[in-house]
Amino acid sequence: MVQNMLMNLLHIFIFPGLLFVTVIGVLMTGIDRKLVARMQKRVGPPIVQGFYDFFKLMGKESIVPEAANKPAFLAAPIIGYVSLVVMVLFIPMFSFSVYSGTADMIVLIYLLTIPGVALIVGGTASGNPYAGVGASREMVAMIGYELPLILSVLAVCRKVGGSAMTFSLNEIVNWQAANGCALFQWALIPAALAFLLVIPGEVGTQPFDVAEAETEILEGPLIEYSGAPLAMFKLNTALKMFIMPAMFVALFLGGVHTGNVVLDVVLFILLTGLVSFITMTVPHAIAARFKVERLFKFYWTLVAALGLVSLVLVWFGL
Amino acid sequence: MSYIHFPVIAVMGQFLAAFLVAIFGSKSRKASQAITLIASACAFVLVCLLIKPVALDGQIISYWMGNWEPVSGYAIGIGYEMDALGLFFAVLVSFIILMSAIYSLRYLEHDEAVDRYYTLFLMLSGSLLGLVMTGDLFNMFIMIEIMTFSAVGLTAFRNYIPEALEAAMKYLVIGSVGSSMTLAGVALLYAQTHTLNMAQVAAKIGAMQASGGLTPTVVFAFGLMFVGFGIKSFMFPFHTPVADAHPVAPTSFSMVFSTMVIKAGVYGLIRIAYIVFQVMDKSSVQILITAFGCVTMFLGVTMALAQHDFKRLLAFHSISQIGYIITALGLGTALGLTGSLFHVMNHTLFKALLFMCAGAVLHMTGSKNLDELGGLSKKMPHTTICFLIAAFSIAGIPPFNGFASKWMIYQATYEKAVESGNFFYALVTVVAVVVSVLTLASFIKVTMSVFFGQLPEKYKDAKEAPASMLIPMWITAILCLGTGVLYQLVDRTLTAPAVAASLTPANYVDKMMGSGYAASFSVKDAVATAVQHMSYWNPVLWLTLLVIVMLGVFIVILSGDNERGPVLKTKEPVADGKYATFFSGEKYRHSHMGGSDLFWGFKHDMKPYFDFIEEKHSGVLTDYTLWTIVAMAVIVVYTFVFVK
Amino acid sequence: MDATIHSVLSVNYVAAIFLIVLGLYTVVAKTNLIKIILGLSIIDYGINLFIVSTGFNGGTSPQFTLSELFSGQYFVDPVPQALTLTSIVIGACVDAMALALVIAIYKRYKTVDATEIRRLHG
Amino acid sequence: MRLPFTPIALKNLFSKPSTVLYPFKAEVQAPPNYRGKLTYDPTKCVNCGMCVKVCSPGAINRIYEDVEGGQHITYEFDMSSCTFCATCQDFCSTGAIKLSDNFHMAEEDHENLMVRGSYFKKSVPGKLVRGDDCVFCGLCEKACPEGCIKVDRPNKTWTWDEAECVRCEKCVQKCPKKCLEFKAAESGVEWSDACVYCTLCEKKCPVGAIKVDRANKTWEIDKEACIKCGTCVSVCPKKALTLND
Amino acid sequence: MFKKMIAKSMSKSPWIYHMNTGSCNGCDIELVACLTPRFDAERFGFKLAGSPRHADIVVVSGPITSQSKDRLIRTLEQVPKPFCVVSLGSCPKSGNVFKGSYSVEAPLDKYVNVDVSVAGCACKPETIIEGLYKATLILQKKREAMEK
Repeated sequence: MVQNMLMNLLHIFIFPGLLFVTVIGVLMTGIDRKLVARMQKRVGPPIVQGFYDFFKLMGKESIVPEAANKPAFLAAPIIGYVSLVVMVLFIPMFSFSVYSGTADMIVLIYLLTIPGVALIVGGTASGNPYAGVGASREMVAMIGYELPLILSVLAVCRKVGGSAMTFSLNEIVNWQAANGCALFQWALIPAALAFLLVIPGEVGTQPFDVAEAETEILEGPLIEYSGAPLAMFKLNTALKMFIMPAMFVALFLGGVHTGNVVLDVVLFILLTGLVSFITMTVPHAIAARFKVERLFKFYWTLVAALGLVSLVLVWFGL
Repeated sequence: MSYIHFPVIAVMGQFLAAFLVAIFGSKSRKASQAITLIASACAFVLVCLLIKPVALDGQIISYWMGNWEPVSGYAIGIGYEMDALGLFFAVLVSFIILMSAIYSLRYLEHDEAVDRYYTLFLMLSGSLLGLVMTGDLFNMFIMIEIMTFSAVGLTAFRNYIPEALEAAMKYLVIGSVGSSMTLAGVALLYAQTHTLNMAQVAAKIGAMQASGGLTPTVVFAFGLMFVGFGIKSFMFPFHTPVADAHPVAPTSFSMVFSTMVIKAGVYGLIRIAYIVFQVMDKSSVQILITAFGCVTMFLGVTMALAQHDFKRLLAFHSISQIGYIITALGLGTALGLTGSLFHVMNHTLFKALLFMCAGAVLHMTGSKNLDELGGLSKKMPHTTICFLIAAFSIAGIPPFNGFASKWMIYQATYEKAVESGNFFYALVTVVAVVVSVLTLASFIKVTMSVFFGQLPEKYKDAKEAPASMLIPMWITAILCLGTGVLYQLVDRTLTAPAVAASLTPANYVDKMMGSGYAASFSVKDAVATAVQHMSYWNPVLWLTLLVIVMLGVFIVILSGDNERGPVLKTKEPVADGKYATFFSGEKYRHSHMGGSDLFWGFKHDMKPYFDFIEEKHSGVLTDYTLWTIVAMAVIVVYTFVFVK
Repeated sequence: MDATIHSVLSVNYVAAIFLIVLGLYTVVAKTNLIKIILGLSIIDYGINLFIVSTGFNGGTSPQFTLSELFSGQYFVDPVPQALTLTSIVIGACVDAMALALVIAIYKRYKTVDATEIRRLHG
Repeated sequence: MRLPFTPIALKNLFSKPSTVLYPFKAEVQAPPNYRGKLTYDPTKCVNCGMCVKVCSPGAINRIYEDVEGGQHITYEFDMSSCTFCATCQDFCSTGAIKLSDNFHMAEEDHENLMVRGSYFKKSVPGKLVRGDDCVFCGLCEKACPEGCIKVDRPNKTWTWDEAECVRCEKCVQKCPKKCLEFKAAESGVEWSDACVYCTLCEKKCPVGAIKVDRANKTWEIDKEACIKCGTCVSVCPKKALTLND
Repeated sequence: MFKKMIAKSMSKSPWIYHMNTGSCNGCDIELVACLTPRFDAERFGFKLAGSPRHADIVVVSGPITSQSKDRLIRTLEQVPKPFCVVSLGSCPKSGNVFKGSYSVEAPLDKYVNVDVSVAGCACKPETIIEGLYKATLILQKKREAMEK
């Protein structure tokens, strides 16, 4: 029993849990900034820039403004961070998966809303009008990308489920192991495309960062944050940068089954890096920021249509 | 066996208390409050005592008024039948009545003629309890009438507000159209089966269904009663009176109104669809109910987003949550019904809490306009915490109870979609999830414009709500969290027996009319698909992970060595200095981001849609009645054409 | 249940349906609040007529003393009449409350025209 | 759905970044005549003060310290107030100010941004006097940086504008005949030919040190008696008398 | 280990908050030019931050007109410790050509002690990078001072 407990603690805190995902996430932000710089023909910061930012922010004084509601102001980043870490435990890395209940897909989608809500509550708790604008934009973006996310996930669940349907990521991965990655089932290609477009929206990187537009509304909800809480929020973005592509890989590229577990995990991380490069780094280098209602219109018309097409195709047995 | 009298004692106790208040109340306010408290407390205790026998042991209490037992298989007296379904609603009703009674002690301190309020209040609670316990169709109609009258009376309680009278008028007209439809339905049923007792009617209709289709009178009766109860539960076309009534009704009443009076309609729907007419296995009826539920869901939440008034926003959310319940109800599967009933309980809890918070804000600041309020979290911390718990549970954020039931509904609709191969249900799931996000959006809007942000000058001296208002708020908040986390426990004790009761009409009929009665009329149990009504979601695993990671994060934070800046203790917003809000250099001035200037992107894009529905809610009584009658016609024609 | 009963009942049923439809029409078409209330009561009367007529099966009225009881005696079904009584009472209550409300509305809004009483909208 | 810059971006990904790794690895040369940090050569400076007059932000100031036998003049150029317009460089007749192409002007303490230069300037007394073996060659005119000497060869006139003269003694060095020299006006009252012999000064002089002979137009002063009170200077209607201490 | 990392990274990721107190935008463009591919200040971790709460180095340009004076003071109070102030160009240090005008309260030193002043009327991007780099070293020293 103790051995099992230790194993669980190891899983929670070391491997796919707290430590691993934080390090990977921050590294990914570093790589992302480096690649974006390289794409703009400039040298760009060192890869470990994410760590420097984090530790510098930890070293700074953290101010809680007078108009802010202190408990909500300080609790928001932590709740966001904790729910993100818990999410990672549910994502299976091909053959290796820590906790996989029978319906972790819906849990993941719902856990994705908590960081968004945490950012919004944190922003509004700071009592700053800029933060209010940022939070309102974040909410509109959230409404925007939630619809296509659901459509594509339902399509995959229906396709994998066959007669019944399944919400469990493990079954999805096993099914893909059996008959090829979901990405190559041509009925699911629009769903995969929709999910790809949702990833930067959810993470909030450059073209989709209407909520934290530093030029327009001065970093939106994060305006009053400094020091440790701000470091935590930056960590949340870093974690999301790992989790969303990881979900995509689990959902659509799940079929890869090599021999041992270590190889699987390494391959998983590489694939996640590739997906994050395609969805977040390239758009960051080439596209300018969306206006709020254009972002919403983009998600609810084009991307939602993709999801719907794939749901319909899957529905009629293709 | 003494508990056999508890149901009737509970109901009659309320009416007795109502008359006592009418007599003694006018002299002293304390007397009427005391009587009300005692009556609602004892009703709650009596109903809770019934949980053990009825829900856990599966007994069904049948109680004949005046000992008029059925003679040779023919029910002649008025029968009270308390099965698990009725008990489930009775527990919720009595709990909310008790909370509202405690809440109203301090809430009505500014009003006079409070004894009239309490009389109507007790009549309302008596009729609600009677409605869920009665086994007789006409008695159910009478209870609905009493409920409507007391609801209209209570809506117009503050008759110095013109809008209150207008709302009461609208509610009365549409309510009485609904009641007339129910009465017509009951009359038709009586014409066909020559009995009013639900069990016997169910038996007769069971026999009818076994030997070929339903006769046209029964189909017409089902159509009319579906409309009647639809109006009472404020489904899509009939939702306007509740939206008008809530902003003006006293909060302690609108708390009961939006939770239990609406649920009475839902109870009626479940009763007639599942047990009396046993039509829920017909796919046409399922599509009808789910369609109406879906439209109600979407319309409720989009209208809520465009509101400026706190309580009107909450009213529209009640409508959209009712949409959820009716959608899940209409699926006909066991999981759907479990999701629906569990959402009934959750909605009762968090909606009551939301209205209590709205009432507290209104009581303390005197305004419920979202554009004027702001930054109350510093002055009213308790209310803010309760509100956040309620807002997160209605939006369906995991640890809270809203998530558990909404999650069941998604799973049910999607399972239904897959099992019946009908694409419509997949769309219903998608709409359900989008509506949940929109609910989250509109509650973020309320949080931003009322509790967080900056405190306007006017409410500088707002104080925290009095203790007697906070007690019910905290009780409901803890229950909200509790049902979310220990939802399997709640499911085992209350929801599962209720679902079993409503899916097995045969057992219901036997208990009422004597065993073997149902068999003779070949009443079969609803062939529900896999009765595995357990949804996969087990919060325990997820919560333990959350707690463990939270501990880890705190350890990291404590080891970090950056010293927190000491926060100034001044209560006024600081104009200058390190802790002032950053206004890009300007001095502090009140600029609060809330109310109608939020979600610009969303409203801008959906402008044609918002304009259309806002214009449709014109506020004119005749428009609303036109909607009602058109919808009635559509439903009746639909039932005639499709329900065989 | 020979043809005469059916012919009598069919007249009642047609009248009831007519009354109900007339009531619904007035409630929808008229804008004067008092007329709307009238419409409501007309619907109620229609339904009461319908309920009473369902109980009629050609027998005599159900007043009898024990002595008059003998087999073969044939009574009208008393239950719908009881229902109608209650329904009439309820109809009266509806009208009373509605008219009280209309008076109060008139005092506040200075009008009884439903189209003008629309402060709660949108 | 054209993605505007993707081909370029991806190509850049594999090409060398065009960043100049300035502070540590690459040395950057300022463009040719870049107006960077100012350099001042005190030896050339003649303290004409043109640069001070011309500098729009007033970034230049002079500090005089009187030292025996002359002045110690320091010019102070405040780089942190300079607009690098190089007007001073254009106006400096002697080319003492030159704007170099050194742009490394990020300093912590203000001192490094102050360019200073100072030199010792012998004090030059009195007025420039022309000897009579002057041949009006005009060399002194050319030498004078301030242009206060005007020589007209044809009608042999030589004028000197005292106000303009900065006493840089360039003319004295330049004169081939060495006939120019600065003679300190000895102290006491000095007569000039504007006098009309009205004898007012004689009457007003408190110690009667002045003798005026209207007939043969002579004016003497008794140096020892004169107490340099200055009344004669102030009373003279023609302003012919000046007092030099 | 934790403290050492913080001390080391204090100079490695300085975020810049740029305040324009009435400047002619000459220095502003030069500052932004630093982030372009040619000069690329980002390789030292420089990043333009949107709010003073996120600032490590406050870069002030412009001769502090009377309009922007109190706003400058108020914003500088809101920056969390440790932070440095860098004055860009000659305007903040001395008011440049606008010295003595009725609406210019020039030397920035009156309001805050300037850590690094980058001279040049429209200073060269390389000089700005040099100045900012010096500022990061000061930042580290300030952090140690704060620690004691």
